Formats: sequence, structure tokens, C-alpha cells
Amino acid sequence: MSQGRAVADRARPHWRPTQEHIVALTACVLFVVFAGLAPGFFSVSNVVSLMRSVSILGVLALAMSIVVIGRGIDLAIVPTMVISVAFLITLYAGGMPAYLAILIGLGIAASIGLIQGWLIAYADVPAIFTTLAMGVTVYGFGLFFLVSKDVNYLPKEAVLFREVGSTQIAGVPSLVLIFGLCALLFHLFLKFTPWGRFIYALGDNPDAARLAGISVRHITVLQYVLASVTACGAGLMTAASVSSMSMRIVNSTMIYDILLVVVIGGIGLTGGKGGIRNVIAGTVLIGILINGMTLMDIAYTSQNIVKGCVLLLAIIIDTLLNPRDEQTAQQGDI
Amino acid sequence: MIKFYDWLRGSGVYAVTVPPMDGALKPNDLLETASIATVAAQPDNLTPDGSRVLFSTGNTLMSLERMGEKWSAQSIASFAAAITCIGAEGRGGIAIGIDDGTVLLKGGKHDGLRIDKVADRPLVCPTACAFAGENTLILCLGSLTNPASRWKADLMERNETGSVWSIDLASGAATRLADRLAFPYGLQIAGPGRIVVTESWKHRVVEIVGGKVKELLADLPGYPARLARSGDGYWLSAFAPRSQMVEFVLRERKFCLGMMANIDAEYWMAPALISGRNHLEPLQGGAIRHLGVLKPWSPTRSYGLLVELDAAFKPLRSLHSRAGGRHHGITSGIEFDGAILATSKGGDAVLALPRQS
Amino acid sequence: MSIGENLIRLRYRLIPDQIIGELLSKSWIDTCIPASLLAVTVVVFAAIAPDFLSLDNLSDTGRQLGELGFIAIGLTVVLMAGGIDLSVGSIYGLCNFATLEAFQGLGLPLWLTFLISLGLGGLVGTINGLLIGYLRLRAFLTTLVTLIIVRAIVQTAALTFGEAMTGVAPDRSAWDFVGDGTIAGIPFSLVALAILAVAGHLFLTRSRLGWHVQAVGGSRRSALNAGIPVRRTVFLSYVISGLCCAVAGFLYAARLTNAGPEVGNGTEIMALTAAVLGGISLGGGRGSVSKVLLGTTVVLLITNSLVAMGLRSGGTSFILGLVLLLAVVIDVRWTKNRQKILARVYISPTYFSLPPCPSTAKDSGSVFAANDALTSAEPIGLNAVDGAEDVIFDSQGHLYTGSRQGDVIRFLAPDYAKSEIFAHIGGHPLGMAIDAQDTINVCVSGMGLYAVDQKREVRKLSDQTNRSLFSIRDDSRIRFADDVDIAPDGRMYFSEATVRFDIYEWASDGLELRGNGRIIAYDPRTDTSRTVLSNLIFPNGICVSHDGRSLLFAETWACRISRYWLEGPQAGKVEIITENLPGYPDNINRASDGNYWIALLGMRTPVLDYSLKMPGFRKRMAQRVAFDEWIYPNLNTGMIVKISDSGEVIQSLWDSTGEKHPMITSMREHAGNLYIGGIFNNRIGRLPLPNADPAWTGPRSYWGGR
Amino acid sequence: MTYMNALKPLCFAALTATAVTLCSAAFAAPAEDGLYAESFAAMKGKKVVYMPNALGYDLTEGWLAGLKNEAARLGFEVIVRDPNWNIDAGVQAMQAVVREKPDLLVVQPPDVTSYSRLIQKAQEAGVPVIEVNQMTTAVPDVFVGADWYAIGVANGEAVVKACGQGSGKSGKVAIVQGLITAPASITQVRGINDVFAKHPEIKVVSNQAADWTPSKSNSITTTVLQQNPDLCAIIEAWDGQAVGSATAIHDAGKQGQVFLATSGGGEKTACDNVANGSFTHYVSFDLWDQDRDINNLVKLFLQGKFSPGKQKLALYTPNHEITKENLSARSCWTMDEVKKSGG
Repeated sequence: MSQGRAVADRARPHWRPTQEHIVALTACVLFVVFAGLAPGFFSVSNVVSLMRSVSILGVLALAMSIVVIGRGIDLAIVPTMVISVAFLITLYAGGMPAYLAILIGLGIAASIGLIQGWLIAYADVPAIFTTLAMGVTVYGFGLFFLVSKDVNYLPKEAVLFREVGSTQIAGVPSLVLIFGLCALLFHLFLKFTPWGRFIYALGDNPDAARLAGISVRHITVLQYVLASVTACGAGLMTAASVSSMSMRIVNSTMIYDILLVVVIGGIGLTGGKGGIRNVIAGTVLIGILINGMTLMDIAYTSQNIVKGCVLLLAIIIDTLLNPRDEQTAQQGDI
Repeated sequence: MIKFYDWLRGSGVYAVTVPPMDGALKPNDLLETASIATVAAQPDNLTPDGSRVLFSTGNTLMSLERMGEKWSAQSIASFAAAITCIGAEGRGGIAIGIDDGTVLLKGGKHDGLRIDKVADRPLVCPTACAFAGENTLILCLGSLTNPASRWKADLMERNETGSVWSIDLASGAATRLADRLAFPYGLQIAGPGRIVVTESWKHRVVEIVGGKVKELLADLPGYPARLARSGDGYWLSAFAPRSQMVEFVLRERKFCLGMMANIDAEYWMAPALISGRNHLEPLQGGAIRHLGVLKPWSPTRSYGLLVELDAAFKPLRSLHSRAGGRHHGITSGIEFDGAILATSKGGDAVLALPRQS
Repeated sequence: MSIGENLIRLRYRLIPDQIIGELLSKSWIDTCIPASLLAVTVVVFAAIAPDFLSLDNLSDTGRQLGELGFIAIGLTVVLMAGGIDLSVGSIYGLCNFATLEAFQGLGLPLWLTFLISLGLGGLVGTINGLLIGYLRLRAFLTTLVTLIIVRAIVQTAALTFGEAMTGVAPDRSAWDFVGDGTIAGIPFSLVALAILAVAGHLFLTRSRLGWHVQAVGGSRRSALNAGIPVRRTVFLSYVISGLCCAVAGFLYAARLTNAGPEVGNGTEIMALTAAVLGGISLGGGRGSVSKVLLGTTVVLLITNSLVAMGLRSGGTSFILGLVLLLAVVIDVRWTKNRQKILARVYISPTYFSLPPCPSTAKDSGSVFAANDALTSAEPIGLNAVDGAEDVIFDSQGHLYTGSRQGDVIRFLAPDYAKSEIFAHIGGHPLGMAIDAQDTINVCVSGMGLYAVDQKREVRKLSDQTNRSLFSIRDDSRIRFADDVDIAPDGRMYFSEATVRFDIYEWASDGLELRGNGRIIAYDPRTDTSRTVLSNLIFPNGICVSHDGRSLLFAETWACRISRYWLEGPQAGKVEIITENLPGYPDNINRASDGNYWIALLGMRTPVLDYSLKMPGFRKRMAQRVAFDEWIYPNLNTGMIVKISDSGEVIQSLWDSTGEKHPMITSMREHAGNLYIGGIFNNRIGRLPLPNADPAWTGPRSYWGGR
Repeated sequence: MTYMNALKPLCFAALTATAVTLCSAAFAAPAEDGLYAESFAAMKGKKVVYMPNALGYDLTEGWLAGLKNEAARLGFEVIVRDPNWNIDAGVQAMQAVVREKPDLLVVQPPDVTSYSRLIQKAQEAGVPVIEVNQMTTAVPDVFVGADWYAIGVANGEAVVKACGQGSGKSGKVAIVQGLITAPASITQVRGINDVFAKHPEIKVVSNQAADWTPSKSNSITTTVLQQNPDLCAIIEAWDGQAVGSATAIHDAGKQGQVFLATSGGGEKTACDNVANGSFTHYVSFDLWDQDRDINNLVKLFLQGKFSPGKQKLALYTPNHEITKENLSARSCWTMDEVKKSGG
């Protein structure tokens, strides 16, 4: 644990504006700005819907964060989500009992994670490539063997699903609650279980972790399995909220949004830094951005431009505040 | 298939790795710097017997007694061939194993008894013996084919033909306690009916329970020799170190057998009681004399190692004489009268150290 | 000798095992992976894909290659500088659109269009470069953002201008030439790529900036500390990448006039795949243009053929993904294990056998009977010398020797109590020969043959010889010059113990026992060197005979001394004069009584002798057992023998316990004393020779009295 | 049993079709009337490349089914190229087509520009081109597909009727486009705007693109609803993505209050959505008709009397407006029916 604690300390240095703070600040600023500019932005209902619209993104970001903290990256997260869920919907629509279908879906996600983890941990393939290739492969595989429809609608019987998607508990949409719950679980996992600590240790310095006797390879595999399964969960949320799963999400820029949420939140791609709080911060920021711009009726494409610029700004500020030290920067840390 | 793969990669049974000397076995120079109690050719078989200590040099039986700081040794008797083991009953009775394949009893109840057969088979290689009560003698036979003096051959042949017997001295009836042992060398009666032997070629200490062996201490970095009491623990002597190269040669059967057929035993690539005395001996790369010194951690075929074990046979501490040293080939070590005595069969000396060192 | 043994001998005579290792140690072996991958792809698809090898398919693929190739090369430069550029796809799309807008929409001339496109690409590249190079943002993240922004810009532009832009194909010839034209049957874009490829190769391998790029990628920190302008280098790498994308976009526009907003979507992944397939490492530093081109070709062939085969949706990406995975795994494992494999297979022992060793027992009456004559030698420079492989005297009687630190050390006559560093060479000086001007000609391990004159000036005489035919590895460099002597005509003959190993691996050569050594003659008049004898078994000591008509040399592992005739009827012939020594001969030097002293660096041991007949055993030993545990000659014994001119052994001096003089590598007789050197010893020994001519010295014996 | 009634004509059609097949197979010679043998022979073994922008949804699958049925009857071959929404892949596939030189290309372009150059190249290479449902800037030999402008107008007017003067509604309308470069989307919006231009009381509060994806349209609609609680109507460019809006409306508990107008090929689920009130107004360009048109043209071209690139023809499919009121079992079709007897 001690080394874990050390890592935690590194995650929040003694006072120095970390990326997290900057992001939080930016978020606040934006909030104010939009409250001023966008009609109907500053209303409880809108803030709620804001959260709702990004909760799925948030869950995906959680999944990604686990991997990134362990100095990895999972570019296959979206295909995993889409394929596993689309398949389980097809099964479900084909008349299979819901729980079984879901189990199979999760199983598929898990096995994808397993393969990735194995390739990365045992075959020493760089994570970015493994997942890049796996993403393409998984999508292709799903399209070729598992799912024939382009958009897979939930069958009418799936009332429960829709309910989960639409109900509100104490005015808070269930999706947001689920996101919150996941966040909490991940936080506990990362901070208070040995595996969580190990993930930090691993991300901070893999060699040291191995020398310290941590079974690095198992932990690595664990990360990817967790990420994939969580992704599948996020997919279920999507299905619940739009009562369908469109294969085309894979072709969208979603993966970039996820990465941006994670990294903008202050979880360095170098690994070992940040935590769930950063993910939430990032999610909120993105959420405010998207929602505000939609309210201001900015075209989707122009939204991307604005989004990009804001993010760029945030990164630049971060780099200016804590510049990388040429002497201590790790080789091949891109 | 797997076997072939292992052979290809040198993994599994073909692995030539050797356990490191670490922890309780961390090297030191205690044996090397130990004072010499008495000089004797190839001393062996230290056995406490009342107020004196018996030991053997070549085919003579000696006794060692303490005179203040000094030790004095007198010859007691000598025999036809080299003495391979001594067992003292405690009330005057002594059993002596001899390399010509006999065990003689002197003094005590069965004085003059001569055992040269066990279960109607001529005994070849008595390696250790101990009394379990007045009438029973526990006897270790290291090999069916090689006498004790040819232990090196027995090792390189990878024999597992050793056995442990319990002999009723009154009737002469012998019952076999264990069989197919890889050279049982040390013997200790750890308690009523509790027989512990060292299995040299398997680098381990085992207890014999109903014909089966139970591992007490395994993966020793050396070839264990005799076992002796120390308070409630034990002293385990190792007469030679294990080395990668030897393990490798042991697995290269063709080469190994050819070597045994064509070369004198003293020049084999095999463990030895003492090494570095002749330019015909094999030399390993790390053992080159650099700038006039031979590094103590360089690979060596001979070594001096005496390990203290606790009651559960876990190593507590160890005394060493490392590469390039003189006090190699520790075949027996005991605790006697507040001192530690050890025979360096390679170094031709009986060593003495204070208990606390 | 049994039949089995003969077979073994034959097998090792016939099959040259060492070749595998030498192939593996070639640097171009890396490129074999993508190359073989390409071969496989071509074969497979030629077999299954329709009209794969048809002309228009190839020319079509060629055009696409032209475009993707540009992007991939640009990306490679960035990757090799240790960065990554995800925005290539977007830049590509942007420039494609800009070109079309400028050319078709605004109707600008082609050259201006091209410049605009270049400008845009360069601009984005510059932004990336500024952010990542100078502000030192994270490459991955930054280019990710630029990717999104630029893509969005393209889309917005496509919305605003896309419809306005007339879709009618322009009828301007230049444009069509760029798009569809061919030069000598080769698509224009492909020609352009070829030019870029050559330029890029020269840039990366020959230009300063290219080297800087590789250095930064190899180790950013070291590059920084070495004073390389890291930031500027990184910056420029992104600009280059941007420009390459611009050209690609321009070509694409000319080919398809497709102003769609999706152009270049996912191209970054294609390009990355290409780079990885080509074996460009992510960490940076490793890669080449040829490799990335191979990778690009593979990717394109695969994708095109799959599309042409019209698999059901998903099939294409499925297979593409699998291929990428496979390629990456292979590449990773290869680069990880190549050195290991090399280490395993490089040492390739061969069969050898020595006759039974002559007796050396003290009481045996043999001339080799062990004694301790050398133990009475008194030490010179005790604990001051380190690595005195050879000792030699000049006409003034000063003693020279080498040191591991790369110096030539001089002990001053007459008592040799004072010593000084005579000259610093840098490599470990081994065998020495002194000429009439008291210039010390010395073999320096890893460097070659050098000369140090009395003004202490160090001069290179020879570091290469003629490369032998049919040798896989380039053996023209001199790796392990060992001992030298000077013939009356002034030519210097020096031995290179082995061409396959460096000095610190000398034992490996002893394990191999192949004829890896050679004797080289250096002619000072023409300042050229040529190999006179090769395939010798560790040729070591060399000594010109007293009459100066022949040359004695020792073959260490073969335990024999041979004579090489310099002149006379048998000139150029070699005859063995002493065989089956009980140890391994090192240096040979003249003795005052017309005989020769021979240092034996170690003694034969029965086990080692026996193992010579079992190459397999020795190979496995080299693989399984740690270097320090290998069976060596018994080097902890010192022995010197004296042989007559005809080669029969006259006398032997021992330090049988090696207490004072283990591993004797050389000895010189000088003024009635024998001076003994050992490369690993901490002293030089001086042994008075009772019945030797006290007036005799080496220089006199060689150059007469002066 | 209305369902069975609905099927009757279909069954009849099927029967006749099979009957004809039998005749052609069995009594080719007796049936000879001067054209019979020749036309059949002309079509036999010809290659038709069918390239939608993606398989896997009602329209593209439907067209394919129709083509296959005729192909089975007349013995020409249908080769499918599926870029699966990836325009670059599409472009490559087009190049492959130009190389292969099939006898006919039936293509559904993803947007206005991407395929233009290649369609021209195809025609130059002697391949006649039929574009389905979306036009490129380069004019094909024939265009078959929905009259998007009319659809836009129809939906626009429906909305005007629901939210315009006298309706007492806010008149706030949101337009959710498809892929913003897709002609289907562009032309529709043009139609809608032309209608709205005449009705100043209609205010377009949001006009965004959902790229044909339900999830995106869902998030857009959700925010828009938050922004304008009194939103009157939403016009969705395609039923495939309209589902997203529908769920959003449902989740906001505004079902019935917000008028959702959309359009599509008239697949069963669309009608279900009309029935359960998710869609208020649905314009169906009937896929049955399109199938028949496509097949007829294919047959004409395969007989090889036309030279590619010369003629510029268009068949715009008639539209059927479907609402709860006029909803009947016949107004929609299921994939199985089309597979059985489409075209």
C-alpha cells in the first residue's frame, strides 16, 4: 500500500494548479458564459439533461481511465461496446431470455478484453496498436459473423430496458445515477483495493512494479477486461436511452471524445496519475460544452471546431503550468 | 514432445540452474578463518562419544579431546580400508563402516560383531550408521554398486540405488526402511522412530516414514553430507557445491559417460573435495586468476559449507570456505563442548570454532 | 577414431553453421519481415483475388500508393523523431478540398493551387510542430485535437462550398495529367512518390537533420544533452509530415475530384498500419523509408484486393485488423528476440581433435615435466601493470608494455623501478615489435596496427585488409590484431586472432575452434595491407626467424607452431614444426641461443580436450551455461617452453601453481634475463637466465648493433 | 384477417411470377413471339453491380431483395459491394467496379460529390449507371428514387397545418437533418424551407444534422426539448434516425404534444411507430414501387440497346402520406414479404 500512497501523493502535488483544477475552472467559466449566452441553459432541468446526455460518455471515460492510469490505452472500446450490445440485442430480439443475452454480451466484451490484455501483457505489443487493430478486427468480426442489421432496435417486449432509460429518481435520470454509481465503484476500486493500487504502481513505473513483486501481467489483463466489460455496460445504457444500437457509432469520432474526456480531466497518458475525480471533471466540461453549443444552435461540425479549440487551450495552459522536464520525461511517451 | 521442447530450450528437467547462496546461506569466511584443531589426512566422521569425539582419517580411528583451548588427538585403532562411517551407541559401543564393505562393532554389548551382508546381499557402500537403542543399528547404504570412495562415479552415473536398513544386532535380522535413495549420506535419529537422512544426489534432507520419504529441506546449493545434533537443531555439512556446469554435464549423458570412461576421476568436470591443485583439472572461465587474486565468488568445484538448521530443518545460519580457500570438502560437523568441530576432508584438517560465531 | 566420429567430423566440415549467425547479425535482416510479408500478400491475393495482377488494377493501386505513400513517409519522419501525427488524415482531406476549391471553384492556375495546398498542409504541420516541438505538448493528444478541428473545418467548408463547386471534370490537360497521366507507363503519382522516397532516404540517412531526427527519436534526453536542437528537430518533423500530406491531398484531388467531407477519414489509421507493418517502432529511432514503403504497399494491396473481392460488410476490416495484429506481434517479438537468437546461434563450434596430451607429471622424465622455475622471478611494476600482454625493449633497454586503459607504458632502464605512460592509444595494446628507429609497432585490439615513435606520436598503420570473397560478414576491418613482427625487408606481418569475435570474447572463439584467424602483411612502402594466410586457428604469436627467411607463428587452440616461408624455394609455403604442445601457445620470441621462447597462456585439460570432439556439447554449453561457467583451458598455470629452429622442444619453465605467473602471454629475453608478461597478471616477472648471453638484446638481434 | 387480404394480391403476383418462370423454363420455344427468346438470352448471365452506401437497413436490403428475385427469374447476376457507410471504401469499391466493367451499375451515392468523378469514369468505361434515391452532381443514366423535395413539402405542410395559424400552437419547429451533405437531406430541407417561407408564423428553432444516427438525433432532440418546452413539431429527415427523437419525446413525456413528421421506405416498424404514436406524420416512398422501377430499368439496360452516358432519365417515386387515420395493413411492408415477392 505504501507505494500506492506515494503514487496518490504524486497525483496531487502540493499546491500547484493541476490540470484537474484548470479543467474545473474552465468548466465554471464556460458555465457562466453559456448561462449568459444560451437561452434556457441555466435551468435545473437543462443541467439534468446535460448530465444525462454525457453520462454514457462518462461511463466509457471511466472504462478508459482505468486503462490509461495503468499506462495503457484502449482504442477498441467503442467497437467492443457496439458489437457486444448489438449482438445481445439481436439475440434478445431472436427470443433469447434477456438475462442470458446480457450475460453473453458481457462475456463477449470480457473475452475481447482478455485477448487484448494477453496480447499487451504477454506478447508485449504496444497497447495503442493492439487496441487499434483489435478495434478494427472486432468491428469487422461482429459485422461479418454476429450482427447483420445496421441499426438494432430493442424489441417491443423490452419495456424494462426503456424504463431504465427514461425513469427519473428524485428528478435525476437513472442514467446519471448509474454513471454516479459506476464512478463511485471505480473510485473505491482504484483507491482501496490492492489491484487498484497495483494499477497505479504499474502506470507509474512498470519495471519498479514488477521488481516490487506485483504480477504486472495479470494486472494488465485485468485492466482491459474491466474496461471492455464497462464498455458493454455503457452500451446497455445507450440501448436503454435510445432503445437501439447503431453500428455506425463505431465510425463516429466518439473514441476521440472519450480520450479527450479522460486526458482533459488530467489523467496523463503517461499513467499513474489522476483518478475518478478527473474523469468527472472532464465529463462535466465536455458536457457543458456540447450542451451549451447545442442550445446556441451551433451546427454539429462547428461544435467540433469550438470543442477542439477549447481543449487545445486547456492542454496548452496545463503544459505551461507544469512543463515536462526533458531530463525525466520517459522515452516513447507520446 | 514437452521433453523435446525442454531439451531444446534447456528448461524443465534440462534446466541447469542452481539455487543461490542467499539468506541463511549468505557466504562468509568463518570456516576459512577457523582455527585448526588437528591436522589429519582426509578427516571424516566426527562422532561425539561421551567425553571424547571420534573421527577417522583414512583407515585409522582417532579420538579427539579438549585441553583448554587446544585439542589433542590419539589414534585408537586402524582397519583394512578407509573408514566410511562411525556410529556411537553412547555406552561404549561403536559401529564402524569400512570401505571394503563391512561394518564392525567394537565394545559394548555386541563387541566384535562383523556385518558384511545385509539381507543376503554383500553390502558395498556403508555411508552412515547410528544406534537406535542397544540392539538396533540403523545403517545407510549409499549405493549398490560403488563403494563410498567412488562417490563421484556414483553421482555421475546418476544412481539412485541407496537404501536405509534397520539391523537387529542380536538376531542379525535386517529390515529395509527405505530404498531407491540417491546416495543417503547423513543419518540422524531425530527422535523415537524418527529417522532423517540426507539424500546427496538430490540435494535434500528427507525423513523416512513407512518406506516413503518426506522432504524436510530441499534445493540445497550443495551436496549434503552428514547430519548432527545441535541443541534442538542440527548441523548439516555439505561436502561440495552444486554448479551450473556440473548440472549441465550430468544432463549431457553422452559426454558424461565418455568422460568417465576416458579420464581419471580427479580431472572430471565434477564436484570435488578440493580443487585447483593441478593444472590438469578443468577450469571455468570465471575462475581465472585476475591481477593475482582468485575471486571468492568465482565458479568452483569444491567448497566448504556447514549449515545450522533449526528443529524444523530450516537453515538458521551457515559457515563457509569459499572459492580459492583451503577448508573445502566439509564432510561432518558437530557441536561439542561449546565448540563447533568440522572435518575438512579436502583441506586435511579438523576445524574448531567457538559456538557463538 | 570411430566411424561415428568421422561422420561428425564430416558433418561439421561440410555444413558451415556459422552462416546463420552471420546472416542474423546483418542489419538489413530487419527489412526481411515486411519484405516477406509483401511477398506472402502478393502470392495469396494473386491466387484468390480477381484480376489482382491486371494492369489497370496495378496502375490504380499504384496511384493510391502514390498518395498513401506520401502520407506514410511523412508520418514515418514524425514517428522516427519519437512523436506521432494523427492529424495526417485531416490534413490530407483539407488539402484535397482546398485544391478542388481553388482549382475548380475559384479557377486558379494549377501551380498556384498546388502552392495553396502545400501552404495549408505546411500551416497545420507548423501548428502541430509549434505546439509539440516548442511548447512540448503531448504529441498524441495534440494531433488528436488538430485532427478533430481540421476535420470539422473540412466538413463545414464542404457544406458551404461543396454544392457550389461544379462537379464537371476540368478539361485542363495538366490537371488530367496529374490525375490520370503516366510517365513511361508509370502513374504520375507513383513517379512523384519515387522521387520523394529517394529524397526521403537521403534525408534520413545522409543529412544532418535526418540524423538529428533519428537521434531525438532514439533517445530524446541524450540528444538534448548532446546539444542537438531537440525542439527544432521535432518541430520540423511535423512540418515535413504536413507538407507530405498536402502533396498527397493534391494528387488525390486530381485523381478523383471528390470534394466529399469524408475524404481522408481514417487515413491516419491506414498510414499507421503501413508504418507498423513496415516495422517503424513507436518509441522512435528505428525505421527507414524503404520499410515504410513496403508496409504501405502491403496495406494497399490487402485493402484493395479485399474490396475488389467484395466481401460482405465487415469482412474487409476483419481481415485487415487480423493482418495488422499479426504483423505487429511478429515485429515486436522479432525486435525483442533477435539479439537473443543471435546470441544463441552465433557461437557455432566445430569438430576438432588433438592427439593425447604429452605427460607433464613432475616425476615423468618428459621435457614438459612440471617445475617451479618461474616462481623465483622477481616482480617489476607489481600491482602497477594491468594488461601487460606483451613486453619489449628498445635499443636503450627501456621496457615497453601495454595497459588495459589503452596506454603504452614505459619502464625505465636499468632497474625498471620508474614507469611512465609513454603514449595513449585508446585501445588495448597487445603484441609489439620495435624497429631500427625504436618505433614501437603495436597491435591494438579493436583498432588495428599502430606505430608509436620516440617522439611519442601515435600513427595508424593499418586497420583494414582486402575483404575475402564469399564472406557474408564484412571481414575487411581488423578486429583483433594480436601480435606483430617485422621482416628484414621492413614489411610487418601481424596476426588477427579471429575475425568473428572481439578481444573480450576470445574464449568464444576457443569454443568454436574454427579457423577464424588470419595473418596480414602490412607494407609500409605502399601503406597497404593484404591477407597472406587465412583460416588459421587463433593465430597468435608471430616471430621472424633468426635468419629472417621465415616466419614462425603459433596457432593457439591447435596447440602448434608453424613456419611460413618468406623466401627461398618454399616461399609462401606453410609447414608445421611443433605439434601437440601440452598448453596453448601465445607469443613467440627469439632467444639469445638461436632458439625461440614460446609462452603458453594456459594448459590443456583432459576434459577440454575430450570436449573438442563433441561440437554439439560445446554449442549447448555456450547456450545453456553462463559465460563464466564455461570450461576454459587451465589458465591458472604459467609455462614457457623453448623450441629449436627445427621446432623440437628443448626446455620448459613452469609456475605450476600459478601463484606468481598464471596465464603467461609473452616473454622477452633481454641482456641475460627473461621478462615475463601476462595479460591478466599484476606484474611483469624478471627471471635471470644462468647460461644466456648477457649482451644479447632484441634490437641487436633484429637490427644489428648501433 | 385484414392481413391475409392484404397478402392476397401479393400472393397472386407471386403466383403469376412463378408461372411465367415455369413457362419460360419449360415451353421456351412455343412461347416464342419474336422478342421472347432474344430478350431472355440478352439478360442471361449479365453482371449487375449493386452498391448501396451500406447494407443492413430496410431500404438497401429491400432493393437488394427485389433485384435478387428478378435475377433469379431472368438469370442475371447481382454482385454486391458494401462500403458500409465508409465513403473512402465506397470510392475504392467504385474504382474496382470501373475496372471490372460490369453490364450495369446500380448505386446509392452517400453524398453529392464523392462518387461524381467515378460515375463519369464508369460511363466512359461503358457501364450504364442507375442511381438510387440520391443524386450526385454528375448526372447518371437514370435516377430512381424518392422525390425528396415533395417529401419535404409534404412534411412541411403537415407541420404547418399542425402548428401554423389557427392551431394555437407556438409554431416552434425543429429540423433534424441526416448526413448534411446527403442530397436526400439537402433537398428535403429545401422543400421544407420553401413551405415555411410562406408561413412566417413558423419559427425554426433548431436545424441540426444527426448523420442518420438515432443516438445523435436523440441527444439533439432532448436538448432542443429542454430548450423549448413549448416545441410544436420536429421534422426528421429519415425514419431510421427518427426513432431517436421519438424516444426523446417519449422520455420527456411529451408524446402526443410534439408533432413528429418523418419519411422513409415504409417498412413495417415505421407503421408500428405511427400506430403507437411515436410518429405523427409519415411520408412513405414505397419501396415496392422503387423495386419495380429499378428492376424494369435493369431489364431495359441489360438488353443493351442504350449506350451509357447518353440518356438522362429519372423516375421519381410517388409518395404516400401515412397517419394514424389512414393507416392500414397495406400501407407498410415487411422484409419477409419483399424477400418473397418484391420487385
